[in-house]
Amino acid sequence: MDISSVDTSATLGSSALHRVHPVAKLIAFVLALAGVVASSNVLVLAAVALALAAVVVAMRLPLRQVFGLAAYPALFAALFAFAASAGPITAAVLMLKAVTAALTALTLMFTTPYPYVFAPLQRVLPSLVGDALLMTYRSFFLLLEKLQRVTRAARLRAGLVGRQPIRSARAATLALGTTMLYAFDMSERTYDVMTLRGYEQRLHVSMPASVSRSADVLTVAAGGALFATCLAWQLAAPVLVSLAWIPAAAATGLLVAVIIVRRLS
Amino acid sequence: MTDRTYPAAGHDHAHTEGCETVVRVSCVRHAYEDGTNVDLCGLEFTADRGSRVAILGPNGAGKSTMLFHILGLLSPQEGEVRVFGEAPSRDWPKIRRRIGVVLQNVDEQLLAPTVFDDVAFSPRQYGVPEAEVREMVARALGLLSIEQLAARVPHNLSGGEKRKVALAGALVMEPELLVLDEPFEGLDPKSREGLIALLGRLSAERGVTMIMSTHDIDSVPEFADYAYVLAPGGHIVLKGTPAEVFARADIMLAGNIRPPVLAELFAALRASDPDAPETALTIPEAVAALGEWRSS
Amino acid sequence: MTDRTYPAAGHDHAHTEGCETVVRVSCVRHAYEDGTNVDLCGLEFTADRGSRVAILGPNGAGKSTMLFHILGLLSPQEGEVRVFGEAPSRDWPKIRRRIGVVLQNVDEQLLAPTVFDDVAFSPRQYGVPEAEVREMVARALGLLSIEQLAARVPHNLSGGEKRKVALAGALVMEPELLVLDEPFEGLDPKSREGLIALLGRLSAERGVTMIMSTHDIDSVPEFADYAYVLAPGGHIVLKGTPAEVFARADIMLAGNIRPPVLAELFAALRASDPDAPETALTIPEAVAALGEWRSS
Amino acid sequence: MTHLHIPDGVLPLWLVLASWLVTLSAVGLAGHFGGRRDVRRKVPLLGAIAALMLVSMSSEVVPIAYHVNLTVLSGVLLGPWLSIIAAFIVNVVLALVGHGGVTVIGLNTLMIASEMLLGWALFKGLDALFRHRRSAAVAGVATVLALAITTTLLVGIVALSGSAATGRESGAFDPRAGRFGALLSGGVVGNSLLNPETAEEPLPQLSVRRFATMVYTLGSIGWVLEGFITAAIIGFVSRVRPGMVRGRRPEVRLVGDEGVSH
Repeated sequence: MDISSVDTSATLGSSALHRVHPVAKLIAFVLALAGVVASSNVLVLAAVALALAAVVVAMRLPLRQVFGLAAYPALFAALFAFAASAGPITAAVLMLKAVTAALTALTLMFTTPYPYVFAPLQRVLPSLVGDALLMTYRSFFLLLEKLQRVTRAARLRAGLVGRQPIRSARAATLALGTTMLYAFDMSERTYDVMTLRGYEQRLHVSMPASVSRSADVLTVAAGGALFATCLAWQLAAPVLVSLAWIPAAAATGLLVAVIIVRRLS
Repeated sequence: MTDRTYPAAGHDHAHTEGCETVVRVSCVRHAYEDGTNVDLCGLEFTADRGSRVAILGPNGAGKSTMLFHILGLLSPQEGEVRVFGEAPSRDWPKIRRRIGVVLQNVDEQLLAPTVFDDVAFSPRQYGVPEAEVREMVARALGLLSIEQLAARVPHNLSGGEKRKVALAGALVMEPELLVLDEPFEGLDPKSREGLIALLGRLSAERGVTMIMSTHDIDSVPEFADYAYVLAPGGHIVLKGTPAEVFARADIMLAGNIRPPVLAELFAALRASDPDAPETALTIPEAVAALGEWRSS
Repeated sequence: MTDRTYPAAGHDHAHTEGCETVVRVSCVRHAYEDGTNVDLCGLEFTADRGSRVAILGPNGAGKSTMLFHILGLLSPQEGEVRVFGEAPSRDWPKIRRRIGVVLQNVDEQLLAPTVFDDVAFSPRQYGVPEAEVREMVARALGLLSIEQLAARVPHNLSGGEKRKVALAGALVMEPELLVLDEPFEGLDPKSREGLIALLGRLSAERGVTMIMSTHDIDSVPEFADYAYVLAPGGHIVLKGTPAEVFARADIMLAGNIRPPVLAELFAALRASDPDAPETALTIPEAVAALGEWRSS
Repeated sequence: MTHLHIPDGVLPLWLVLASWLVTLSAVGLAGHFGGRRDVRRKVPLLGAIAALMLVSMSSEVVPIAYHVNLTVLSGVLLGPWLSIIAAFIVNVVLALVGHGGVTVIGLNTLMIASEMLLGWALFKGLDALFRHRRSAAVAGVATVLALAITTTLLVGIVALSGSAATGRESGAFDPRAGRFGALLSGGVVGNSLLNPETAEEPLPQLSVRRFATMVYTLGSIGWVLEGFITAAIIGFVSRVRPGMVRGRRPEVRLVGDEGVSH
């Protein structure tokens, strides 16, 4: 799990999707996710996954990281499928659902700095929970860096000895313990700073202004289209099942086109 | 230096009243649980309105303990601390709007998820209307010339940028007192010069009082009007203008504190030749003093 | 300086072979993810056996990048790094026993719950028998005169004490190469002098090679035989003995690097009086040179 | 692996909804009771410990692709109310990077929170029983027990959801019958590729035994590893900062660069 690469892409990237207003992306994300959860047609799910893959490629997001993270839940879905002795198609549906749902979340997270994703959530949560959510993300990077530095020092002091898993684990545990002490001290220092800077109510995140209204509308519409497709095949399955190849083929075509355009440009 | 304390209420940003004492630390003792004792005693510590005061001393001498007492994060077991006439450990909320702070670990002081929101943190907590907040933030970012960072996330800024953001967050309320712990740490030479100039302007034009701890002793004459020297254990061994303080290289060395190179040089010269000139603290002054000494 | 590289295997602590090159960094370029480029180019960097080499430069000039390449923590995208004839980023396990390291933030390098265990960390990781470990630790603690700290918890020590413990941990394996990032940071003058003396002894008596990065330019002549100066961006602009390097105050200023105060003083003196003496880099030398100049 | 990152679309709707309901009420209560006083201290503490859990999850401790979760350790440090909040926060962040589904944040939160709460209770009880003399060993035992119990809880939930656990569409519209599927019975499976008449798969039945065998074998390795690591860290911390594991305010705090404490 690599939260930093997600964050680097979100905060330093500059694709067209990066410039869409966060709220528009959030709405599109919820719509697409609802569609994925509702759908049970393997070809429709594949269509959604391919369409999202086309977006990822078109926006030049880091492919290895996005697809690596998206593939991870397939492991757990496979576990469930195995336990249920599901047939190949049911197993495929289970895994595709898990992967496609993850892909919707990742497309959002790779293009939107976290404060804007968490802010709407923070506003409806109790202040302790919402502020701690934002604080967690801030702290994550400080602690990750600390752990990396401590581990690096351990490595230089022969902490991670090749072919000595027990000694390496011992060193890694000490590094984790040191990081934990730091986390504790850091929270105390943060408390001091909050006192000094007058923390009394909740944290506040100001949303950026919209760059292009039409891009925002287009994004929501795309999310809506994915949702509508999933829903249509669910509600009118007897009629549409035999036509499920259409969205799948369309999405494949889109992905191929995007790849060609990217290669050429 | 008068004994008048600053009236607690109704400050009006009029900075012309001469030398009010904004901060006073009188012989505070602090015993830490592990047995370490810090005795901020010896000479009294005071900071007058509009002055830039440096607290010098080696690591472990009690510089941070002193700052923490001034900020009310520690409360004195003995002795007295007064900031704007109040006891900060008890009445911090009364005076906090008038004080901007940047501590050492700047990373951990950026509380909000974006630079803009972080600089806006204090005014929003104090209930300043949003339109005004935006103006204040723009002004603070402008002072440090970091407007272009507004939308950035703090964790991928460089160390120097983080320090500037923290400073903007401290300046946003236009404080009358700035407390800075090692303010020049991690800045490249150019940013360092810029910051020294900015602090000089704030003190000269707006009468902002500054208390800065530092171990960068050589550059104290560039950025401080007044200096206190702590010896290990917290004892205040010297106070005065940088020139006065550094003329006593002997006391500093005795207290295991390294004096600036020029101060050490002149002290050594005087030891070898009683006619050697008084300590000069900048290169041009030193050249002039040595030239005169040669031709005398 | 010969081009001979040190044989990779079978070192025998015989340090009499003259000037073998222990470390060589040839025009390494490093592009960081955020777009920063560090070009350790210009002049080649080498460190000979038994020499104490200082890497100087302002914050952000690439001192740490250089050290990280030497320690194999970064691998060169272009150019070549050789330590004991090996590429450290690839063959670190082959050479790590011969290298002791103390990085800047000592807090992050103290891993164990007591000072004793911390110093014993490396030998234990290498599987050295416990009886021998005890002897090695006692020796290392003795070198730094911190035997009395053995049972303490490292996290509760002062900054200076922590640095000494980290050094003991780096010296415990009796390394042939010591890499120290800002080794004097946080030390009071007395400890600083002690450390400089210890490092001098290690280099003179045991032929330990040392690479030290520092921004404490004034004291370089006291602890280094050789110095490299990096300008921002990593360009190596000067190399030579401290006297050679600091005679070029002009190049340093052009590279946004502050020369030592004494170098600047003597340059200014010479500018005002052509008879002024050559740059002296330590206080006693300076006193002597100035005395002579006066009586001439 | 000590807990499963349950993905989206695997569990029946009723289970998903019910767990959201329980989780949101628990988080609401925790936000209320946990934030009654001293919020200023709790926000950074929660942030630090939740972040520490995420950091530990994102780094390999033993070079065998196993990551720790530090749930029990965090439970001990945070106490019950803050544990619930930390579990929720951790799962929100995890879900957004694809580790565990977004719709099942509720259920995943309940799993992690119960691990933290159980770990906290077991550690506190056993540690008092042994008069704080065996803190490290106690932490190890508490960890293994807590993880074993919560794994059983997971198996129980899966058993409870029965065949519906794989008939994902429970409660969804069944186009062939023209009605909505029953919430508590087997759902609709419309996985047929092209033709609904020919390519029908039989309704899959989840084998609780098979599921249990898998999670217990895979899981028990994880419990023991996590137990050892938790024990080691608690041992380390109780030597360096005894107050931290006893739930007192840390009496030692670094002030700036001075290495002194108060």
